[in-house]
Amino acid sequence: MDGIHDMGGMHGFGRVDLSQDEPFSKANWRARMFGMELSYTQPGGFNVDWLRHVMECMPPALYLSSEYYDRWYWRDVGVLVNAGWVTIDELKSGKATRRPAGQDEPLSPESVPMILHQGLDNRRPEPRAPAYKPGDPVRAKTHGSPGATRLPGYLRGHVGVVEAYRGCFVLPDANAHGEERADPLYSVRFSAQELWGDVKSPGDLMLADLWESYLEPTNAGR
Amino acid sequence: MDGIHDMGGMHGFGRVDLSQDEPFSKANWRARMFGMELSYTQPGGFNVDWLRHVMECMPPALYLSSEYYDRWYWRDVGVLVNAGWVTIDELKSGKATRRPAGQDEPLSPESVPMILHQGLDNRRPEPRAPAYKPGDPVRAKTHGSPGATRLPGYLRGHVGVVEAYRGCFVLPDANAHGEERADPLYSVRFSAQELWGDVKSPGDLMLADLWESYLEPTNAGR
Amino acid sequence: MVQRLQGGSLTVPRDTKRVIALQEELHSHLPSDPALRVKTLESLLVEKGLLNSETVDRWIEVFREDVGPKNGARVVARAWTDPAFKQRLMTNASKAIVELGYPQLEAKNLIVVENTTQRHNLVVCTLCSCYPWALLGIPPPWYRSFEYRTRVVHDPRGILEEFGVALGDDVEIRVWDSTADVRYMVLPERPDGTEQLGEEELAALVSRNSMVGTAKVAAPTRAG
Amino acid sequence: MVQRLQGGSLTVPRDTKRVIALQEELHSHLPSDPALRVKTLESLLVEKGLLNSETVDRWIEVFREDVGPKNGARVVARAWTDPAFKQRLMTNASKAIVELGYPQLEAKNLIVVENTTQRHNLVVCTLCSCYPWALLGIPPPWYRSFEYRTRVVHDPRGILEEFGVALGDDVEIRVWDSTADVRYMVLPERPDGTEQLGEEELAALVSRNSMVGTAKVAAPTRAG
Repeated sequence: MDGIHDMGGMHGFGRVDLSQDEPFSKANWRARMFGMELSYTQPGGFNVDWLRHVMECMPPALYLSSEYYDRWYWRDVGVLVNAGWVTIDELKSGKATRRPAGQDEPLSPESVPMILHQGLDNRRPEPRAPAYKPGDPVRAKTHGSPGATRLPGYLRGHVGVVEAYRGCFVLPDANAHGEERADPLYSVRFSAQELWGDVKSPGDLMLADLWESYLEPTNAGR
Repeated sequence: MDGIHDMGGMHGFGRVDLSQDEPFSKANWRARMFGMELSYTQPGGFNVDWLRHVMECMPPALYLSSEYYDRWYWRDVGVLVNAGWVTIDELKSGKATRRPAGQDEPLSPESVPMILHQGLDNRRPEPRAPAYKPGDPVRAKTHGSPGATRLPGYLRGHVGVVEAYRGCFVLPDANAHGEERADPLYSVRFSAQELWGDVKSPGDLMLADLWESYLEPTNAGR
Repeated sequence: MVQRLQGGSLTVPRDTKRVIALQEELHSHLPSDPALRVKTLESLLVEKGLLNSETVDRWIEVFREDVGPKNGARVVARAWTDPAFKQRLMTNASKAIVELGYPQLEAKNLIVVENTTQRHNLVVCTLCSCYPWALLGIPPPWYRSFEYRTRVVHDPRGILEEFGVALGDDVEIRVWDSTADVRYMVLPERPDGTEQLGEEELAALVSRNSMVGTAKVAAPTRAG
Repeated sequence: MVQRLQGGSLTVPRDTKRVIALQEELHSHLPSDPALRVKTLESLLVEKGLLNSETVDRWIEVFREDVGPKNGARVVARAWTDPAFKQRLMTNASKAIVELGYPQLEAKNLIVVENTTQRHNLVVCTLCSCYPWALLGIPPPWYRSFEYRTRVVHDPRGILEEFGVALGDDVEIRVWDSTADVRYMVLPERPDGTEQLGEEELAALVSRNSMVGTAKVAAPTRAG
């Protein structure tokens, strides 16, 4: 999906605001939104690729004009209303009209340290050997997925070199839409010259982690 | 410039609102903004390419959240403040602190019919024969101009076929930044298949008017 | 005309980075209500001797009364009824509309594209809102909408469905993106059952959307 | 953990078009103040049995007190002073940080990239805000900003200048876009004149930005 979130290389943005921090306390809505996202029982189970995609579907003007944790809000209510667990009327009133059936107790405070320490992992056993090796030239595919994808627009159609193989990971393009499929992942290196043409420092390098499904050999017919 | 305005093919926008009209009377700010843009004396002379570019430089969130004629406002005050003819304080107060020197009288109501009938024309005599002819395959260049350009991002790097030669026209990429240069202009035809890959109707055609500087032969080294 | 193009011998800085920073600054300093800002701008420009408010009034009158889709509709009706005119229109549309007395602002380099049973044209400006003012007036809100601008080059059939136009798979679709100085107008198909109608009656059938390609012209419903 | 991943056997529709329409609808119906909306959402989820507010409190405590750039700084200081640890860190960073007792949330597949006099690495997530939480805490506003996300892959030297970092033309720049499950941390250069400092003192010198690549570590200013 070529949404507003896919903004790498886009022009029109000014200087970076270097302010370092923002309020983050139990009474602050930003911190509560952060904590909530890590705590609530998610319909269909926690799926980071779906969560990201639901945020990407925000109206572009809203995406650009909303604060960071407010985008989290729109993502999470999108996830909940889409699944039928919450209604728009409930979000307005704050009054629950019914409870989703058959759910376990929500995550307890006691579980926090374990999740923090173990983390979540989308790495999977290797279903097959990777097709490329470090040093191989590869082209990022021209066309992205119409749904979720993590192939940024600024790399599409461009040729890079495999920097490293990172192991096999769940493919977001499938996983976001409900199908778990593992695919080899590589760090791929592109030159500024290749990506942007006439820039001041054509030798600067941009590296991104790209799944094998996003890549094709450079001799593939175009 | 790969700004927010270059939105052809971008995802995330919903259904088109089919409402046909909006208020357009002498008392309405939208109509006045429209009329003003056609009437005020512009610093450095009227330059449509510069006007467009100044709008493209709006903060992307503002571009997306502003009404149509409000984007005209931001464009025109950008043009005026950039040239030093108007200050931000004056725009706040509405009180002029000084008048730009050496300007003729502003456009009179009597001139309106003539401008309406004659129109403005960026067509120029042909400095040379066009390089391509109808039927020629061409590739839209991968890299756009960092400043003003009318080569849309969704066509970059893609191969099309010259549909028609349209004559020689002032090149926006140069003209916006103060240099008038004429360049042959073509309508170029692209297939949906080429532009988007896996779409429902791969045979649908998209045509755009592209200057010769935006094109290269399909056998050019990539 | 000449007057309008004059801006003195001023050299204006035309730098992208400078204007990006300026636009951000403007936005952070000025009030949010556009009606207020536009009003203030008008009085300021008048005070500075850069604007005559009566000229603004005149443009509004012109676009309310003289210039609008009725111009285009008459051109269409003429093309439907006069084969020689149609040929001139398809060959050199700018010249053909002058012949009928229509103005040329934003139609100086006009191309007319013809819809047939086998081919459907529609027009967009993905980068801004270019449109043949002289023949169709000011573009309607949907034409300038981000929804139309983003989606029509990617999914023209989906857009047409939202406008109530269903096309067979065998109809070729051509989406014209007005990226340069050429302006496009669609010559819609003349509906069946209109053989008896005169030019005036035909013109009354031709909607704005049909000349942009987001509608077909419907045959008249038979009254008593 | 297991509990958190459970959502019952529910089949959730996961369709892009549906969610685009839904997001538009949500936005048009809900109030504009985020603080109010977030508060309402929390009480609603609690009432529905989907959320325990004490868990929210606990996460906030953890990210205020235990998890933050001080973790990363200690890893850096250890790498500077213990060559064998540095080797393990560069080979398998996720394993090396567990060895020091640090958590793994958002650092399960960690790669450490080393800045030298000849090579400068910096990290971004152009698509969202991926960041090695366990070692650096919550990403600072600048890291999540549209300005940084859009510009750093196109003009890294311009961005670095805004952060006060000037690099010679002979220094290779590597911008790592965190597009997948790998998280990146920069191992900054150890400044000259720190040979006498211990691990604790060194860690105190290491700023958050230096571990993302938007700062260098400065040598300590000599106090009396």
